[in-house]
Amino acid sequence: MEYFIQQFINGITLGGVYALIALGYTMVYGVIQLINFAHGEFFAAGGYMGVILLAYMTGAGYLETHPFLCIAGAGVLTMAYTAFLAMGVERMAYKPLRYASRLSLLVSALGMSIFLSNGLMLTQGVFDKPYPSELTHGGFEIGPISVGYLQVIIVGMTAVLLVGLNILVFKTRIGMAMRATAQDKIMSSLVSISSNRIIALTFAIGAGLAACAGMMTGFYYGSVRYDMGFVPGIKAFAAAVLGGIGNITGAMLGGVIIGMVEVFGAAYISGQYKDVFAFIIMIAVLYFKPTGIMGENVDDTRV
Amino acid sequence: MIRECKKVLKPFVLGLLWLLALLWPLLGIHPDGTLSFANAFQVWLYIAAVAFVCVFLYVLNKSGNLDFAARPAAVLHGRVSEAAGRIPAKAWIGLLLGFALIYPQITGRYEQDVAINVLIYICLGLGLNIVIGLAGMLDLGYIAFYGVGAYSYALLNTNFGISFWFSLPFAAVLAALAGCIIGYPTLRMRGDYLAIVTLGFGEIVRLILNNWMTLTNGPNGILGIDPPSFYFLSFDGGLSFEHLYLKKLHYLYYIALFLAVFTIIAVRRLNFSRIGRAWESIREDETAAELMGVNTFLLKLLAYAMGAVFAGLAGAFFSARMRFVSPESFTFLESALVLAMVVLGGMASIPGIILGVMALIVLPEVFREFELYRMLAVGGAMTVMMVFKPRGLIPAKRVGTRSEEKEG
Amino acid sequence: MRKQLLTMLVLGLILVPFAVSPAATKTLRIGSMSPLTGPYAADGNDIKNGTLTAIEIFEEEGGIPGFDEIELYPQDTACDPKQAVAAANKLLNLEVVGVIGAYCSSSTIPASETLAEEDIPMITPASTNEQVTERGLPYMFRMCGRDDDQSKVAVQFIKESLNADSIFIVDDKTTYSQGLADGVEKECEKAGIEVLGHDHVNQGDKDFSALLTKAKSKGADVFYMSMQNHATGSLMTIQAKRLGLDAQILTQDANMHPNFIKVAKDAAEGVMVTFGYVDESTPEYKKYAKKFSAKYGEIGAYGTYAYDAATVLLKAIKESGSTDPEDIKAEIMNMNFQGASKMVKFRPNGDSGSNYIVFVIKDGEYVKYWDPAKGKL
Amino acid sequence: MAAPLLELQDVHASYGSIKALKGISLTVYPGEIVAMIGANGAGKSTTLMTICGIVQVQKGDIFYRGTSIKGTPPETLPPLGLCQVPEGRRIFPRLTVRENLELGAFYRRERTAIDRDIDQAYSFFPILKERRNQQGGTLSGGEQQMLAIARALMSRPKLLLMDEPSLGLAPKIVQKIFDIIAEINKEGTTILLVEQNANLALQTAQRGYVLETGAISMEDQAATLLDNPDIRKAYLGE
Repeated sequence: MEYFIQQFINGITLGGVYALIALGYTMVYGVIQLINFAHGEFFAAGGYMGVILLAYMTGAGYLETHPFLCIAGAGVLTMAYTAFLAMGVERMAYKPLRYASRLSLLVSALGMSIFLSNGLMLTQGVFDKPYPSELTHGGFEIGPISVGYLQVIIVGMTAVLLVGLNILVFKTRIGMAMRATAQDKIMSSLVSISSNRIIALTFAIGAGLAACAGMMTGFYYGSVRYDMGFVPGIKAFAAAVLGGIGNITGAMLGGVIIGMVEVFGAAYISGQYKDVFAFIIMIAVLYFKPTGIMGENVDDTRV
Repeated sequence: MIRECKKVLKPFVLGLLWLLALLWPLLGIHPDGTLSFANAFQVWLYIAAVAFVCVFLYVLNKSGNLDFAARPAAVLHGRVSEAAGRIPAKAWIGLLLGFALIYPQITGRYEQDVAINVLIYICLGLGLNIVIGLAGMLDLGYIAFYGVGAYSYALLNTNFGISFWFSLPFAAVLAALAGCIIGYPTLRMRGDYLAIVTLGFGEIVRLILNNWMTLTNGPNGILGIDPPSFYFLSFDGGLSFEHLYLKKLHYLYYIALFLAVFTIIAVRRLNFSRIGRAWESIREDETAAELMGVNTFLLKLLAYAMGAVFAGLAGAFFSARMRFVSPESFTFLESALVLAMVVLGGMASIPGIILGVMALIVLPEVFREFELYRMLAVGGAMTVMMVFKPRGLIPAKRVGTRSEEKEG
Repeated sequence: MRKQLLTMLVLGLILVPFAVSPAATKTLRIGSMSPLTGPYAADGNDIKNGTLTAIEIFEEEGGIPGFDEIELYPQDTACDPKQAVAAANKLLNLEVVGVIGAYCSSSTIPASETLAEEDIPMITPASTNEQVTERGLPYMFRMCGRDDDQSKVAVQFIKESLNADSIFIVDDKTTYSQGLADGVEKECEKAGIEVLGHDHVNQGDKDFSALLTKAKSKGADVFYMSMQNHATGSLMTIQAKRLGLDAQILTQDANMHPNFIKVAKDAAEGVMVTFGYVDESTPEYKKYAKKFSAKYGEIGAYGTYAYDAATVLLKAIKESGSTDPEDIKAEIMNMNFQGASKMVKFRPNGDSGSNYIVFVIKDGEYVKYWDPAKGKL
Repeated sequence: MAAPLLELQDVHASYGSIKALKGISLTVYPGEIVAMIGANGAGKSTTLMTICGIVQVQKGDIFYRGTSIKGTPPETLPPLGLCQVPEGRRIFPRLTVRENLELGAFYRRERTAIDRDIDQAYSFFPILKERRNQQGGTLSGGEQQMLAIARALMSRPKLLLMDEPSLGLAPKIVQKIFDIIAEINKEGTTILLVEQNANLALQTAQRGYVLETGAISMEDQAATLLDNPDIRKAYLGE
């Protein structure tokens, strides 16, 4: 039983990480129906920017004197940086293809993904970089079960962001414009919504979330690497689709399910096949519900 | 000229400033608590200079200041294509084939190796084209069929000693079977749901290859696969068959050439057949196709199976050439690469795909000298080519708007 | 259609100038193959830099008679068999006389088959899979140890020094890491150590909590970690410590890397590593280390072996005065000298033996701990 | 006559390689309803999309209130009082009726005025008030058309471009929609109406243009056009 609970905690943390990335994925998808392969790279760029800033602060001696202020500052700067990066990528690589075939867009995104991860490698080197994780590595124990503060923070953060994003999308003017842009770009421009701006904004928010996830995983796992974005990117994509792509709550649910399946697959069956279980569950769900768990039955021509 | 300058200048300057803002933190913030500027500026200046030359040429061209060079070039181009037009297409194909046939005689090992890669990927690209270009289904796990083909021959050969030529049909059939298995549950899905499911299947196949130790020897791969062989009639010491293994690279080149030509002819035939038209109708509008009496279920399955057949053939050849297979050759990146070739070249256009394959195989080899910058350049080139030629290098003539893209 | 054909023809012709006609200069060309891009780029660059260091030192000491300069052609394999074969073919085209590499066993094996067609000697500084030298290739040599040697030492250590009864094994599913892990499992069974589990993770995984929780619940005495890459190793160590896994962590040579400690920090304390013994007090090592770190910074796990491999090749060419593979081989077989990593002496199959010992990480340093011949140090 | 509100001068536009507009010139004066009739594919909808900046002008110019709006992005036009009810209504299907209305006033910031306008729209179209929390996609065709008109009115337009408001609606509802159009016009909004139902359109409008394969073939008072035997034959089915 303890074993089960411990694994459950592991699963929900991993699921939280996937969900954090998937949230950004699904937002971008929701607005322009693009499988943004570069999203994993935004995640990695966020992780790197975090480590660069924190290392600088450590070197300059600020981190010792004001640890939490520094972490918060680094977080804000990292998210801003990554949002800026995403907006640039969108402007350069995706905007010219707004009315082109979706496959062209997909290849452009793939190109960007390769470009960005290699750019990170060239500028930051091939070695993994350590996070100053001493600050956040504490935890507490409930009986035989140990829980890390960071696990709590990751799960809490995911929940808070889920609520926040839902409010943003469903309760605000900007969110309404986002949904309108997602449904009909021409009509939304006829009601004076600048779809280019909304799309840029969505990319910025999505990348900000990815950067946040990148820093969290940096703290949680202790290091970042230039190619860290690829596998979580694919998993997050799977999570987003599993939950019904374009749906924020669905992305969260999908992330948690994939995380859980992986952890329990590894815990009770075999570690080497855990990704297989995750994908099989995903395929099975999609087979019975082809639009994902929370997906709406959108009309055929638009899927 | 001034007007063009103004129009271009603002985004250009903004873009460069943006780049600087993104680049500097990566190069200028150091873990010892210091900041530096020189390094980032230097890199940035290089990029800015190159970008400036490109933009300058663009502006010149736009404003007509390059006419003195562009006009004769256009005339020349016109004359050449006119002259080329006078020679019938068959002659061109003959010429091309002739060149392909003498290619190993005039080149070294390395060029032949690259050419073999090109030919293998032509098979893969054209096979994937059946699924994506003709039937209009996005497949991100295509490389799995390649893996099935490769492992089929590897296992048949190492376990039962079956020769390459006898294994080919087995590899094709097994790959087609895998195509049906993957195709079946995905038939109800469309668009991006299909994409992730095929991606998932691709990963599953790779992970199984990597983990099923008793069958595939896992990550160690399978060693000691026989290269393709021929039986020759031999007369010394009475009539007997001589078994000759084709280890030399240029023999392998010819086999690859044969496979590629076979694939090109087959795909071309399919493209203009009844089935090809039915696939196109599914691509353009699945619901309408169904209403017109097209059996979309069977045809979509057939598209997967046919696409898989060519990948299976290519895979069998791949393992025969390498004499070694391991799961590392069948990763998602490989699927993405084949997809990029198809889209880059121009979906549903055979010459386009061939050109796309050449671009993506030859480019990294050209950049091989630059080592670290190689993949950076390849990634950048993919995006740039898409931005400037979104329909591919040689777009197909028969492609209409796909139903899923009508919205824009 | 015709215009397109024309374009294709032009593109096809572009391929032709690839033919690099080797000029008749007095340059000694040697090649190196290692993953310069991709997840193993760190070790791959280490190999390239080690080889370059050897060439520099050789040239400073007078070079090779008959050649004005020695040029290295480093090729990227990306740890991908296909690219490795392409790289091998490219090196053949460049008419190199010998090749240092590759890193991943899965690249070395097919690349060596290609090189063998033209009888080019190949010395691997890092591929430890048994098959590398067990295929009867005449010009295949190995500078590092073999997986089966390492696993024997590891198990001997577990039994004799740690006095452990049970073990939990993890590998990350590569030719190398799984081969080694399987070897350890086999040796353990022979030695009567109970194997409580042997699990695998996949390349690119970052979260090992499920597996580590499982390992913890089994309560093994030793947690054996066999990783292709020290990045995975350090992540797993951090998570193991955080989860409160109190088994002794024992791992292998890939985790013998400064960055392992840099990333894992406190969690790395007490981790034990089997690694080929490099006597850092020899003048040969010092000479190499000074040169290497001056130019390329920190010395990684395979730089030293690459240095020795290149030295062996160059020495063989110099002393035999020939670039004929048969002469080079004869010279290599005769060698017996102190290299930077170890005493260099080759066996008939191309192996050069190994001297694995156990290190422990103490105060952020790798400290020698145990030698199979001498016991605790 | 007063200065024209909208003026198209020899406008050319194309979709890809297909030339859709081959030199359209038309004028709309403040306060009137102008009808544009023509067969399927004559370029009526393209004209409206070109005015709104969705389709790019290749040659010629468009003036709105005396200034050129050629090449301005579409989203800058509603604040100027130029608004369109597009063909097929283009209701946001997964937004509620109220949200659709709010989007109509997207560029406006004053909350209270918007709420007042929404209430006004509800009193104008009581059915929308009943359905206010339903998703747009669940409404019937007529209700969607009303929503589309109400949404356009939310931006307080000076010039309203209407594309096929009768398309796919039952005759009874069509009549109702045209009554509404007349009423909107009476309250001071100028309307450029594109219609296939030439009879109704010309009855409602003051002036009319006839479009044939991308060019204006006839232009006159609506009543005159209605009496023209050629028109009657070609567009009124007589």
